[in-house]
Amino acid sequence: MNSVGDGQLTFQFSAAERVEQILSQYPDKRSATLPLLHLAQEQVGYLTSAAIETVAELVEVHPGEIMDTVSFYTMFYTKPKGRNHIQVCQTLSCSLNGADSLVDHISEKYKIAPGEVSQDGKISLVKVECLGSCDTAPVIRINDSYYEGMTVEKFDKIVESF
Amino acid sequence: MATVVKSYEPTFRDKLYIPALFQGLMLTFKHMFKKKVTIQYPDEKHVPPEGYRGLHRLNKYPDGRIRCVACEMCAAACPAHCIHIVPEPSPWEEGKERYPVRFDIDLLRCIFCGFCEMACPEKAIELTEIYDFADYSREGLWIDKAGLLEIYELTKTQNYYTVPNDE
Amino acid sequence: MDLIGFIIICIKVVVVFAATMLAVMGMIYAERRISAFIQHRLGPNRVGPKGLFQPLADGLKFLMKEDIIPAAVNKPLYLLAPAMLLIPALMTFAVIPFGSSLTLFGRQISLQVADINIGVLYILALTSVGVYGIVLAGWSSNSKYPLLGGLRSSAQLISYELAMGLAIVAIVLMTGSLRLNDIVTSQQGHLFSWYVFKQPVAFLIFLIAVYAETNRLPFDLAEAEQELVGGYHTEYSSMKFAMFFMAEYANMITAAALTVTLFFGGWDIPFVDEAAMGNWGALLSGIAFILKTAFFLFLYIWVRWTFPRFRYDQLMNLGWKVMLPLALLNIFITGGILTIIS
Amino acid sequence: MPLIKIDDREIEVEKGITVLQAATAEGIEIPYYCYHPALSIVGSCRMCLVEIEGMPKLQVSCNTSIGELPPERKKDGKYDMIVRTQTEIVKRERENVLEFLLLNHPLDCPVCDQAGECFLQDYSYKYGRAHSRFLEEKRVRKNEYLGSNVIINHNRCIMCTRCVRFTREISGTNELFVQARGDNSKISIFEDKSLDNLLAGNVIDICPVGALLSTDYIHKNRFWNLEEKKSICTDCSVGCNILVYSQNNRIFRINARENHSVNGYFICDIGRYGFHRYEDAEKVTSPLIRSDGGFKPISWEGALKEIYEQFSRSKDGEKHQIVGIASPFHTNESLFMFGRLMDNIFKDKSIIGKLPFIEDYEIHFDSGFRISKDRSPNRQGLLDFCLNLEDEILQKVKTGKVRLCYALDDGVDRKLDEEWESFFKSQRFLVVQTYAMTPLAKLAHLILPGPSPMEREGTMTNDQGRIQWLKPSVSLTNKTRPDWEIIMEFMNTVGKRELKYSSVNEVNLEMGERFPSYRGMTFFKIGYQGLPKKNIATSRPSEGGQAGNTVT
Repeated sequence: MNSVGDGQLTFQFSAAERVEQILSQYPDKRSATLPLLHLAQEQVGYLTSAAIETVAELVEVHPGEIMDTVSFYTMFYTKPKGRNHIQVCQTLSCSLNGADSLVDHISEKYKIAPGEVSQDGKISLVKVECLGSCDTAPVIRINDSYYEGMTVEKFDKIVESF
Repeated sequence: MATVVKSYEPTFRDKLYIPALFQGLMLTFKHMFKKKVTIQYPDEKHVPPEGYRGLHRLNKYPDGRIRCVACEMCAAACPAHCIHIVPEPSPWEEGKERYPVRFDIDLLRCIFCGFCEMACPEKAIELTEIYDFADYSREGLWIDKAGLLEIYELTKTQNYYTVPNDE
Repeated sequence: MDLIGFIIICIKVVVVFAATMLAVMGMIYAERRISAFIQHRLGPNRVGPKGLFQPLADGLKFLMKEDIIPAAVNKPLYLLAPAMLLIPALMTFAVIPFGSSLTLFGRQISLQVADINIGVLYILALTSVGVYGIVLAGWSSNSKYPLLGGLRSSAQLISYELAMGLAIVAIVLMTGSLRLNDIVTSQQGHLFSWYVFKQPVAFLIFLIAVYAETNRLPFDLAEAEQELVGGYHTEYSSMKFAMFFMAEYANMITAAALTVTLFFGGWDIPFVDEAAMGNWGALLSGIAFILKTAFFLFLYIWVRWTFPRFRYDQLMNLGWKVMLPLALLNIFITGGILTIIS
Repeated sequence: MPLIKIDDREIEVEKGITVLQAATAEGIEIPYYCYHPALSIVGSCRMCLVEIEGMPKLQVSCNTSIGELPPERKKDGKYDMIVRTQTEIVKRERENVLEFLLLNHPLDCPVCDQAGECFLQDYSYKYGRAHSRFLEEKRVRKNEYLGSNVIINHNRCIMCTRCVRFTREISGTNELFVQARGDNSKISIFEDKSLDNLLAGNVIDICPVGALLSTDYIHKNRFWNLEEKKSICTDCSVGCNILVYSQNNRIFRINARENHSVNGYFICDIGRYGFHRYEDAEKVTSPLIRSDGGFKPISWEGALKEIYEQFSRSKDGEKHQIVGIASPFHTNESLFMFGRLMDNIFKDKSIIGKLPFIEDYEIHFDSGFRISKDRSPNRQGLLDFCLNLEDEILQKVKTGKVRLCYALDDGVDRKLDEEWESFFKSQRFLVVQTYAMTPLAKLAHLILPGPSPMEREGTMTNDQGRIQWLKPSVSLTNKTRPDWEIIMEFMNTVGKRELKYSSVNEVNLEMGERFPSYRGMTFFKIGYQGLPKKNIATSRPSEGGQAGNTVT
């Protein structure tokens, strides 16, 4: 069973004009699904079921279909993620250059397994497929920034800067 | 009209019959001293040949759970329609989700062909080499699940499947 | 006849009767065991040592069985028939000498119940009466199979009694007496004085006829389980059935004893003068008689489990076309030779 | 009309239909899983791939519609499309598709309830390859409850999404969706919204494999043990067509039967699980007569004798009134006989009424599927055959007269209110024809055992005026008799008639004779799909050659 339940019953887009603008961009309302979902996720950090229902209403499809979409893409989160969301690339070149040891290190440091959020809600860690920077492997992404040519030491240093 | 076919013309000696009689007598006399084939049944037991198909049993897993999943393939394969199964969702969490609450075999109907054994996908039903299960009543030859499991307990050291049990 | 003589006769009767009945039991056991051996089986071996008490168990079982009298039977005759069969079978034994004479307390006791001078006739008469039992059983049962069995039996009797009687006539011619003791005495001496050597054809005819007389295989057409479901005793059960059974065996014992008496020197032991040995001689002669009889009893069983049953027409053919002419011829030749010798 | 060629057959088809539809209509088998005639087309299972001339790759036949080509571009000079379903490449692709579908599918047919009616089994056997080249571990997931009556076994699911489309397009309730993608995808529900709509049971029917299972039927029996009977549902006046599966006179499940004039492909859960009501009911299996506050069994002869004594002789010299209570739960044949009894035999002495109709809320689904407000199956038939029906019978029945009442019971769904209870209690002699100990039966003086709805045979007229065949799915037990036969015995006993109908067909024929709108509606003619009633006004039919000494 999918878990979108979070207790939040209503959702309101804070930037209503942005919603209008996105909707006006497409001839078919359905097409606005992805941008609207991204917008909703930016607002809360993840997609609540209320947000999904709001989007469904806006694009005039069933919430189930929106849920199809949300669960299809890995960039949409239906659970809260940490304030600092760490994505570690584990595709071939990164993997060969020590992405695994990086994951082990982070797991040990924050006592979280890949896919989990630390108890204080600060850190979340996921393993992802290619981040598109294979020449500077291994690569991690913290929130929206890329950090290339990572090593354990380098990671610790970056984290300290937060 | 019957046709008379004379394949052999008896000689004078044959017609006397007396020598032939003696020959016959000598033959039976010789047989009197041959080895006896009688098996003194309750004291001595007959050992059936390999592949003998006798009384059925229901196998269990090492942890004591019944192997049968009540798929009724045996009942479907049975040419004598002697197997009666009542399936139900199994009470245990792990493992097969279905098991028989009742598993009855009418031994009077059974022809011991072994099709049930062949049809069983779980190697749950098996024909043992037990051949002496006579009873005084018809009801007594209606063997139920408890009875079949009991037979397994009696014979669990043996594996009667001709193909080796691969699990 | 004095009192002691009467008592002695009574004792002899009891002894002979008891011995016959015992022999019947023994025969039942022997029949089952020997037939089993011939068929590679063990036979009865669980009641008593080696299964020796099996006949007792059988008898007990017969006693326990429900005594069924079918509604359609002619009751008096139906009840009489088994006795009619059994009693003559036992009576025949009265005239058969089973040993030379004992001398006890100065009294000569011949080992024979009744030494009558027409012993041979007596035997022929009684065996014929026995057949009435079978015919009556078959008729009074008021049922198809028993009736057929009874009819076959009477037909068989007529066919074979003739041959048997004529075979004995040859012996009687040679002995010149109908008394069985005389016949035995005339065979004393050396081995070849036995009539089996002097009258081999008569012996053969007699032996075959005797098988037919006692309704034993290969001449048990009156019973013929396969065709007649047991023949004349189909409708009988319990002890009445057992009486037929006993009668059959008693008949066999009598017939065997008779064969021994007529052709094998009776109680005679070749080359031994029993009279000279006194009581020991009598004892030995008794044992010799029993052994000889036992051999013929064994032969009965042996033959039964060797040969198949005759067909009815074969039986008639053999009786009328072979045995009877042969017996007549034998009498002519015997008579001729005796005339020439004397 | 386009002319196409499938394999070696030339077929002329409607423009716009799909290749799969054309082939199926022609009897050419193309295997499919995700296609369902009532649902939208997704073409996701890839099982229906066929070779179409002029197209470089194999095409999904369920989603390829047939158009008309201009004359100069026609294939072979005359065909608009040439389809091949049996070529080597098609066969090979079917094998491959099946191998993919079976990658994660467990080999648990022995415990699967679908076994025997499973398309995966059938097609694997027919089109599949014997061995899988998949060496890895199969993905294993736990069973989940989708709703109170539906379990999903994720391992068996082949992601045809029939069920998802069903909830979107037919029930409109949208509980189901496909979660995640690829290997991780599965049918899922929102946590707060379980699959509990009134059509939920249909997803079990339409699932081509054993993934969606009914809690009601799971692990109860094997498909091949069951006897299939075509009948109609009697839980509301729509009269959905159903298939009843039973073994040894016990019903195990009910599935929908296709009938485009009535229910399409689906039935509601009320009808699907409704049969359990009759299992739980306290059955009446023999005529019962009131004695010492309870009931004791009596023979049929005894019961009829009692009826004769009560109904044909007036005690105390009073004029008596006979009240007939008809029931919209009975078949047309029984109601016809009942109407005849009341109108022609008791004549003016009788008054015929009914209990208030059982009404619930009407349910409409966007797809057109409906559950009628009228929860009695044969209101139309009741109105057709009981012409003098008094709506306000409680008021009409005058007090003080000797009253004899013969009531056909509505069955286990009927609850009596106080007013009606006192009405029945005031009857001098109450005969109730029923199959269970209902509140009404408990008031009776004499109970006649009739068949339960699953045992009844006859025709029913639904609220659209369509006459359909109600077929018994289990046979009568013990001393119960068909309803029409009991009423016939009643007529013979009380009315001194000599009616000798030996089967319900004969009653049906007689009914057609007397009621023109039902003329010719024999079982043979209406078949399994039913026929609309003829629109002829009904006038009162009279009984020919009445016996004069009926009621004294």
